[in-house]
Amino acid sequence: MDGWLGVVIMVVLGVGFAGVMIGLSLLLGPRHPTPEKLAPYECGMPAVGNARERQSVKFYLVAMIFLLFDIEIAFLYPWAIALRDLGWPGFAQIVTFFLILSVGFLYVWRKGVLDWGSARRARPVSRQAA
Amino acid sequence: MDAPSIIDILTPLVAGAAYEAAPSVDFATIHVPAGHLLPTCQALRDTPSLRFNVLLEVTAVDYLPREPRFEVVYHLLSIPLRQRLRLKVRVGSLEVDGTVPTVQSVWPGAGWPEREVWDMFGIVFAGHEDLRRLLLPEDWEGHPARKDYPVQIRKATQTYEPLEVTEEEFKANLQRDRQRRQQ
Amino acid sequence: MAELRTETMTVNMGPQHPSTHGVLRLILELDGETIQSARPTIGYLHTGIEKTAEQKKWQQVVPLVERMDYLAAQSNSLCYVLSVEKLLGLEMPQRVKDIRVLLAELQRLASHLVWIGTHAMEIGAVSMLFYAIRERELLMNINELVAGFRFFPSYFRVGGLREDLPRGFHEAVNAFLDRFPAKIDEFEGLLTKNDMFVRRTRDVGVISQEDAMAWGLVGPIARGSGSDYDVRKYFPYTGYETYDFKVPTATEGDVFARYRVRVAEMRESVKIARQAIQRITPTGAWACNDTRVVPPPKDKVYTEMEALIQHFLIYSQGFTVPVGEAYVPVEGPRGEHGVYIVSDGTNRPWRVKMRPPSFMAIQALPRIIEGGMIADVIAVIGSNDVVMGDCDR
Amino acid sequence: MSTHELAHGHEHGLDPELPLLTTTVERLVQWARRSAIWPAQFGLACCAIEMMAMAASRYDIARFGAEVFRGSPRQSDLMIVAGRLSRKMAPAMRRVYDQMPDPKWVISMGACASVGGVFDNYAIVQGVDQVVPVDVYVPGCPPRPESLIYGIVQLQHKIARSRA
Repeated sequence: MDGWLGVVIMVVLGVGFAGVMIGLSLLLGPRHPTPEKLAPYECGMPAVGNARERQSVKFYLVAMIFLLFDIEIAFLYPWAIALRDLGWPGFAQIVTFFLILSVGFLYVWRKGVLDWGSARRARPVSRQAA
Repeated sequence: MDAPSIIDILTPLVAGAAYEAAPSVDFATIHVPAGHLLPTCQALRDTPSLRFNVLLEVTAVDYLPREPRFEVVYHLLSIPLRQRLRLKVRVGSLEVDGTVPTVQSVWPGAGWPEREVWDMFGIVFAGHEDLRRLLLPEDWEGHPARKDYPVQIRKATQTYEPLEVTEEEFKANLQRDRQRRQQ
Repeated sequence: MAELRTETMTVNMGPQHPSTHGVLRLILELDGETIQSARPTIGYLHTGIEKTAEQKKWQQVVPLVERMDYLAAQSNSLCYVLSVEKLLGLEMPQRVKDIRVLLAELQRLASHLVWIGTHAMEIGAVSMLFYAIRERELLMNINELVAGFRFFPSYFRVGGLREDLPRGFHEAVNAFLDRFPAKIDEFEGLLTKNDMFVRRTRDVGVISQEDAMAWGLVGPIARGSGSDYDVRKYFPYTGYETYDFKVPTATEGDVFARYRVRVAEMRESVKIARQAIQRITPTGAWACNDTRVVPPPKDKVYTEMEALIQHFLIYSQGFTVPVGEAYVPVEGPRGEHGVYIVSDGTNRPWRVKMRPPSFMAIQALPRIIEGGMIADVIAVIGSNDVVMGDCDR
Repeated sequence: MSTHELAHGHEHGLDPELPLLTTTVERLVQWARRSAIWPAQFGLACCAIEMMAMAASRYDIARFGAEVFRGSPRQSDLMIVAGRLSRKMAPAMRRVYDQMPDPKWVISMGACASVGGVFDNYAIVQGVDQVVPVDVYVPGCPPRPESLIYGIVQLQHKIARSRA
């Protein structure tokens, strides 16, 4: 239990600092909610429609793939700490783990999920008349 | 190349057009009848000896007491032949809506300058794709650049707009714009 | 896979936006990040300068015209002054022509510096703004030396200049011209070889030369697509034919080509300015000798009676310009400027119309950005070097 | 927009029921507010270029804590109206002003924003105070960066002596 003091201090400091800042501004800040102020900000224009519009499916796909490979990296941290006593069998396990995931990565790459929007080089030259 | 020689080149190309050279201090200036404006511009751009490939500016001048009151002015530039030309079209105060044809088909760059001339002078260009107000708010009455429009108008500053355009209104606007663009 | 019915998202890049170089509003229809269609709305800075100019006397219109394209104030007043002098039929002494060429070129440098500062900042190189504006401050000092005012010097007047050059003008200009080429190399070092900048600007916002001509974009934009049209070479004015300089062009027509054209233009402007400063004598003729238009020097006004009368007449009644119209084009930093003036023989102009290059650039904007990404809109607006004062007038 | 509505456009008052409000806390709050005023990017015309010059290296506004120019009004407390306000832009400006959180201040930079300047015509609002309540008027066309910094310092004095 001895090493935990540092972590506790860090958490207390972090939460405390954030708490004080937000608390002070909630306490001292004036609050005058008017309908104009609460309207969504549209660069100075009247807001049109609501913000929950249908997003393009590309954004959703990229989010999924990021999540997937991010967790893969997350698995590396505990492995990296325990590298010494895991030795070569540990290394073999992580390599197979990586191979499985890189197959997935290759599939995603070939499927064309990662090329974002129209490939820039193949864009049509601007059309003539309006 | 001065005005008379351009007129000599143009008259055979555009049937029945009565051109008239106007006095000018800088470069050739020609009066063109409104009816023959489009074929003239087509000829000016395409004949190898003229080749005015750039339309620099479309503007208008309001000579109020004089009748015909307005003059629509086109500044043309020919880069290959290094020459300039000013076309002037006389528009009477009664023929303001629709006697001057649009030249968008010859130079696509004429769209906005013509919109601005309508916005400022009220001269309607026949066949213009999208003749709306350009520099002034949509609901502005009157055409400020006319000589009979006061310089300063006493009008309360409109600082309040309805907060939100309803969904249907917006979709209707979008649909209207899309149809107008498809025609 | 069946064709997906995609719903386009409409985004409003409205008048109050950090990177629209002023109050331009763009309604973008997006499919994901690709732009389906763009509809610019302008007029948020419409000032009615042309209507106000019709109420002023000929000499009073100079400050108004300068506030149209506020980044190229000198070249605005230059084309107005040249148009009026052509109507009056005045011929300027050679020294006045050289001073006008010098100050117009320095103004081009100042405008290009603001362009490169804001353009690079919007693409991500924020520190470029501070380097560029620091160099521009030296140019503002020269404006202050000449006319006592940083931004709108109003130093060009109908009939010549406002007064003779001050002491220390030559040293300030030479000091700037000696220091500036090294600064351009520094900017190039930061941007031209910077892979991120090149990746953000190469093949972005491509416009062909025919499109540039069809849409009236004569200027750095057309020169970026291969045309070599430059008003200083094609229709020389105020003695430009006596200077030797090249007109830089590029052929790709994308944002990077326009960037290279403008940076090369800065080097050419330094060359012209260097030739001009050597020709200008510290003191000499600063206006033509037409007494109807040019007021007498101040010291004579205090002593002589006719000078006082002439001074009073010019500044109270103004001078009359013969009936007619004129349009003298000038190569401004954004392309061809020109003030089309119509005179009815009185002491007030009948019509003053400025040919706005930014107006044409924004009209052609949808043609350039459609099909591109939303991040490219920022790069294209920066590369078109749009000034809203010039567009809305 | 009647003048009455304009007058109380934005008070800076704290919650009146606050028991622990002493002059030291109030002075501390005002010191915090005036030392880090974040201007919203509201450049309209020529004054905007002088505003950029003021924010750049020679007339550095960072010495007064106001160099962070926020793009959106949500994160800014000061609106510098830099340039001529046209009638078409007035509603947009009022909306951006409304969407700024309290406490907020307005500097009307330049003659065009303050009184319409050289453009007394149909297109320009003759004075921004018809649209938003203005705290400091900075004269000039365009004002030199030093005079704009002087305007911001005057605003800081105004904040220092205003009731929290």
